[in-house]
Order: sequence, then structure tokens, then C-alpha cells
Amino acid sequence: MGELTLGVFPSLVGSMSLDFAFKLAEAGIAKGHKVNMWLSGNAVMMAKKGQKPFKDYSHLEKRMKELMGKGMEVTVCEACAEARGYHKEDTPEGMKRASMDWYLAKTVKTDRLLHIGGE
Amino acid sequence: MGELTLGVFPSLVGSMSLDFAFKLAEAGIAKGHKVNMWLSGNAVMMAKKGQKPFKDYSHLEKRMKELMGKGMEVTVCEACAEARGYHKEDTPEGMKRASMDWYLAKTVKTDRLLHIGGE
Amino acid sequence: MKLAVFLSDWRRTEETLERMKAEKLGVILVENGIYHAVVKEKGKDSPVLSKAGANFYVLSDDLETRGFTAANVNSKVKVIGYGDIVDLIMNDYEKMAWL
Amino acid sequence: MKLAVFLSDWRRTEETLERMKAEKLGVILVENGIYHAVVKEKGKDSPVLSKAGANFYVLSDDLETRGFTAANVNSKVKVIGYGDIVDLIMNDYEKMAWL
Amino acid sequence: MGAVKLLFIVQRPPYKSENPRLALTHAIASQTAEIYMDEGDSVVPTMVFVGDGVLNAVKNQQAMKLYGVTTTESHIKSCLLIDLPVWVCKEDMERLGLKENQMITDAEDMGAELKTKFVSYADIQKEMETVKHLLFF
Amino acid sequence: MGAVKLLFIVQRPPYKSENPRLALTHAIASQTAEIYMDEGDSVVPTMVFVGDGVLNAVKNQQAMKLYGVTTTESHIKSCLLIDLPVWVCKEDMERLGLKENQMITDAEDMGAELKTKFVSYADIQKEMETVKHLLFF
Repeated sequence: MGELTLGVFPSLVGSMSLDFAFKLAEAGIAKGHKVNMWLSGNAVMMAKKGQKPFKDYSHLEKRMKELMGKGMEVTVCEACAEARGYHKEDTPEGMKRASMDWYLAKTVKTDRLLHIGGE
Repeated sequence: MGELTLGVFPSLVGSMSLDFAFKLAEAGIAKGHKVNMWLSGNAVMMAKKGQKPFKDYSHLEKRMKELMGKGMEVTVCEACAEARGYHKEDTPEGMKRASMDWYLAKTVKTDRLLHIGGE
Repeated sequence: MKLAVFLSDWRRTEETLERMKAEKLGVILVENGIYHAVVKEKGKDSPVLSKAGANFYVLSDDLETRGFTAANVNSKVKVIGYGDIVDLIMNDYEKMAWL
Repeated sequence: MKLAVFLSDWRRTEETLERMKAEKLGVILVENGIYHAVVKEKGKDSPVLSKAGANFYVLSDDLETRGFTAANVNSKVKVIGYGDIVDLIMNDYEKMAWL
Repeated sequence: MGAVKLLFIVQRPPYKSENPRLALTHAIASQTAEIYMDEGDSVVPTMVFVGDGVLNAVKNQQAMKLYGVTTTESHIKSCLLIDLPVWVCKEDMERLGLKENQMITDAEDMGAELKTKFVSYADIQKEMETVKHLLFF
Repeated sequence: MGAVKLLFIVQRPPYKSENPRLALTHAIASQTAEIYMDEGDSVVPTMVFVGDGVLNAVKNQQAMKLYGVTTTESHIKSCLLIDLPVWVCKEDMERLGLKENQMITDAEDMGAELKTKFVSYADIQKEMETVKHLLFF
């Protein structure tokens, strides 16, 4: 089994690229792969807990937690988060905050990298 | 002097359309016009106080407050904000939260409407 | 109608503009729309600038942000500031379209 | 190289794809990229589908989200699911490009 | 002011952008805008799908089933249900090879009487001239 | 693993999207990634501007003066300062009518020795084949 790293940059609401990334991660984990996720740019919108699950908007907090429970590492860009006003205490449980070098370092050992720039 | 309503939808960081909207509002107010602003979609990112002013990111909280001090009305879409986890207590002082009908109602009396859909 | 169209992008919105008709039409190039005023792709002016009967404006702030100046701007296009845009909106045009 | 290109948009990213070369090339149509598989603009296939030597895939979830089904899909394109994408990434291709 | 007409113009396909959805939800909000208006005032929106935006009106969208998100289709039907006119540009449908039987033509399943109108671009241009404000999404 | 090569490919103009800036800041972060890596491992990024992305490398950007936001230019210069290769596609410059004297050619004002490389698309294609991972912005 291999290791897949996803770098995701588009916002939570809008392109649905984050929905794509979490569904892909789920499928990867189901097949026994190790999956890592880096959230940067407007994708740091995932780093705000307490989002109301309206049906009109993508809501991924619950799925993210399930996948982290299955071993997925999720790390969010700290500067991108602070610039948007998401502080340490806003971070959903289990999610890590780090600077961009975390993502760069992950590219070394991972078998595959899917970098979703978008927007 | 006239009344100008700006409806702004793109995110705080990225397109710089919010920077455009606030600069235009400032110029409008300087010329004696009444300016209203509706923030919806990812532009509700303005509804989170305590954003760190890094030089790499658009930071508009301060300018918004100055313009509100000069009479600009700024109202943010409540559902769009809640879906992103921005609650009442996160709202910067002076900014109002309302449902979309607030914006629709504003279009009746305003002389001009610039609707910045974007993204 | 008196219509001011804000072109905020370079590649995606020209078709919508191409179809629009107005007795008085202003095209205000902002954000990445400014490239219509300064880039001659394959040596040619942007097709946007051939829109018949339109007045063309470009926002100097967005031009200079991207490293261009009035000296680079196509002679069909007038360089303006935020205050001028306010005047165009409030005095010269009635309806606005942001593309 | 073995390259899988994810086309996530319809209008903006074809040019980048056009230039790319790879010994083994997979084009995976996702999000609004699915329109390349189902829309025949002016009666013609999307130019993307004429990329020589490529294998084409379309994500069924994104197809059905937009109101289309396998019945609408161009015969050059194979309809796949998320699990299949995982297999393509981990087994068939080495490098990925998201356009 | 009386009744003020607004034109909501959607020019992009659905889902890759939040815009088409926001156009629909904002137009629908016209129903409840009275609380902010003077007696006798109202807003009268028309929804128009033009250019690649006509793809929003393709029927049988499965976003709820597959991604848990309301379909653009259901928002379009909600418009019809509250008698909010929905127009789709015929020339663009033709350009993209879309037939009327692929499109959301009504919301009879929800009890709506109003039907989608398939119009020419010339009709849309005329409406742009008639309304007070344009809202491009 | 040793040194792992990465290619950061920017295909869009600056400012309308956060992406080009994020490409640069992420590439620069390679300098500090060691703390997360095993002894002897490193990441070696190259920044490439291609397609409309070559517009990121136009000099004299005034975003800081006019909008209070760091210019893409200053990020490009920071790359040169830390010896991170910056490549700009020649064919695309030519297509858009951009001359070398309009571009960021160096960061001598910051004390950088490395200069921008104006390369052909064929060189970029070759590099895409050499690196371990591609990052399109």
C-alpha cells in the first residue's frame, strides 16, 4: 500500500474541490493507503470549528473527523489561517497547524502528490 | 448627491475584489455620496474580527471601520456567515448581519447598484 | 440604456461583453481586465477594444499594481482613478455590469 | 513520464494540456471538466478529446451531480468512480497535474 | 418607488462556483424583502441563464445524493414555485447541443404553475433595457 | 530519499488569484522544511512561469504602494535571493509581446546572485519529466 498526499487550496464553499479531496481521501483510505492532507489558501476555511451544516453549503467537518479517526493526517497552513482570523482555539480537534514547510517535507516520502491549486 | 450600493461576493484573500470595493466606497464617500455594502458568498470573510494584518494578505478590517465611521452601512449575509462558522460574537463592531432580503430591499431606493459577483 | 461594464478578468468574460448592446456603453477595465489595455497577444489588440461605439477606461491602480503604466496603455483607452469611476457610475451611466 | 492530468474546468485549462507531453497520459475529467465529455459545442467534440495517445476518464459523481449520465458521455471517455481514481493515481501514473 | 425590476444573469455553469446558487437564493429572497421596504414598494426579479450558464438548467442533478448539497435544480424549481420567472437562452442551448427535454421545464412535482421560458438572446437584451438594475453572477 | 525535486508551475496572471503568491511562498518554505525531514533529505524546488503566468514576472509592480499587499515581484526576488531557480517561458513572453527589459531579471538590489532564466517550453517539459512531483498553481 502506498502513501498519497493531497495539497488542497480552494475554499470550502464554491468550487467543491474540497468535497472532491475528502471523497478521494476516503476512497484511498478504504483501499488501505496512507493519506495526508495539507490545507492552504482559502481551504483553511476547514480550520474553523462550529460551522453550521446547512444543506445549501458544503459541510465537511464531520467527514474530516471520521477520516482523521482512520489515520489521515490533516494539517492547515498557520499563517493563512491567522490572516483570516482563525486562531488556535478555532481549530477542529485532531487537525494540526503548521507552516508551509510541513507540506514541502511531506513531498519527500509520499509516493504520490495531488496538488489541487484551483481558484 | 446620490446613493450607491455595492454587493460584493468574492473572498477577502484572492481576487482583490474586496480591496476594489472598499477603495471605490472610500472614493464615493469622499465625493459626498451615500454608500451601502452587502457582503455575501465568500466575502463574508469580512465578518470575522481579529484577522492578523500580514503584508502578504489583503487586510480590510481597519478601512471598513473607518468607512463605517463615515456613514457607510455594511451588512453581511447571516446564513453565508454561519455556514462558514462566523457567529454573532465574531462580527466586527458596527457591521450588521441580515438575510439576503436586506440586499434586495436596498436595490429599490439606491440610485446605482454595482453587483460584484466574481469568483 | 446607459451601461457601464466592468471587465475584471482577461480570458473569461469577453463573450458576454461581445453580445451586449447599449446606446451608451462604457467599458471599465479593472483587476486582470487591465491586460486588455496593455497586452498585444500575437501583435494584435485585444478583441474587446474593437467593441463598436464603446468608451474604454482602465483603472490606474490595477495597472500599476501589475507593473504597467499609462505609457503601455492602448491609445483607445483612458487611464482613470477610483474617483473617476465614482463619477462615471453616478453621473454618466445608469446600469452596471461586473463581468 | 506517466502523467495523470485532472481537468477540473471547462474553459480555462485546455491550452496547458495541449502542450503537455507524456509517454503515458491519462486525462481525468472532474468538476466542470466533465463538460468536455458530454457537451458537443456547435456539434463538435471538445478539442481536449483529440489529445493524441491519451486515455480519457470522467468521474461519474461529478457527471451525475450536473444532470448527465454515462449515456451522454463521448465514446472516447470511460466513466469511473473515486475508487478507480485512487487506483489510477497509485498504480497507473506517477505524476499528477490538477488543471 | 413601487415595483422595481431586477435582472439576475447567470453566465457560468453550476457547482464549480457558488455564484449560480447565490443568484437563485438572492432572487428568492425578494419574497421576504418587504420588511425592509416602504409600503407599496417591491422588488420583482427575473432569473436568466445565458452563455455557459444554461447548464444550470439541465435536469436530474444529483448533488444532494452524491455530495449532500442542495441541487441548483431544486433552487430553480423553488423559483418557479413562487412565480419567479426563469429564462434560459435558446441560442446557447443550441450552441451546446442541449435539447428542451434535457432541461428543467417546470416544477409540477412541487405544485408550481409557472414554467421555464426558453427565450432568444434578443429577449434578454430587451429585459436588460427594461429593468432598473443588473446583477451578473 | 536524498534531494527531491519539485516543479512549481504558475499558469495564471497575478493578483486576481492568490495562487501565484502561494506558489512562491510555498516554494520558499523549502528552506525551512528540514525540521520535518530525515537527515540528508531535502526538497529542491524550481519556480516556473508559463502561459499567462509569465505576467507574474513583469517588473515594477506597485501592489504594496497602492493596496498595501506584498508584490508578487518581491516574492520572485526572494526566490532569487535564496538561490531558488526562477524560470519564465520565452515563447509565452513573445506571444504576449513582453520584452526582457519589462521583466524581473534579477534581484541585485537585494544582493541576490541568481538571475531569472528565460527558457523555452521544451526546457520546462524536460524539467517536468525530471522532477518527482508537479505542483500546478
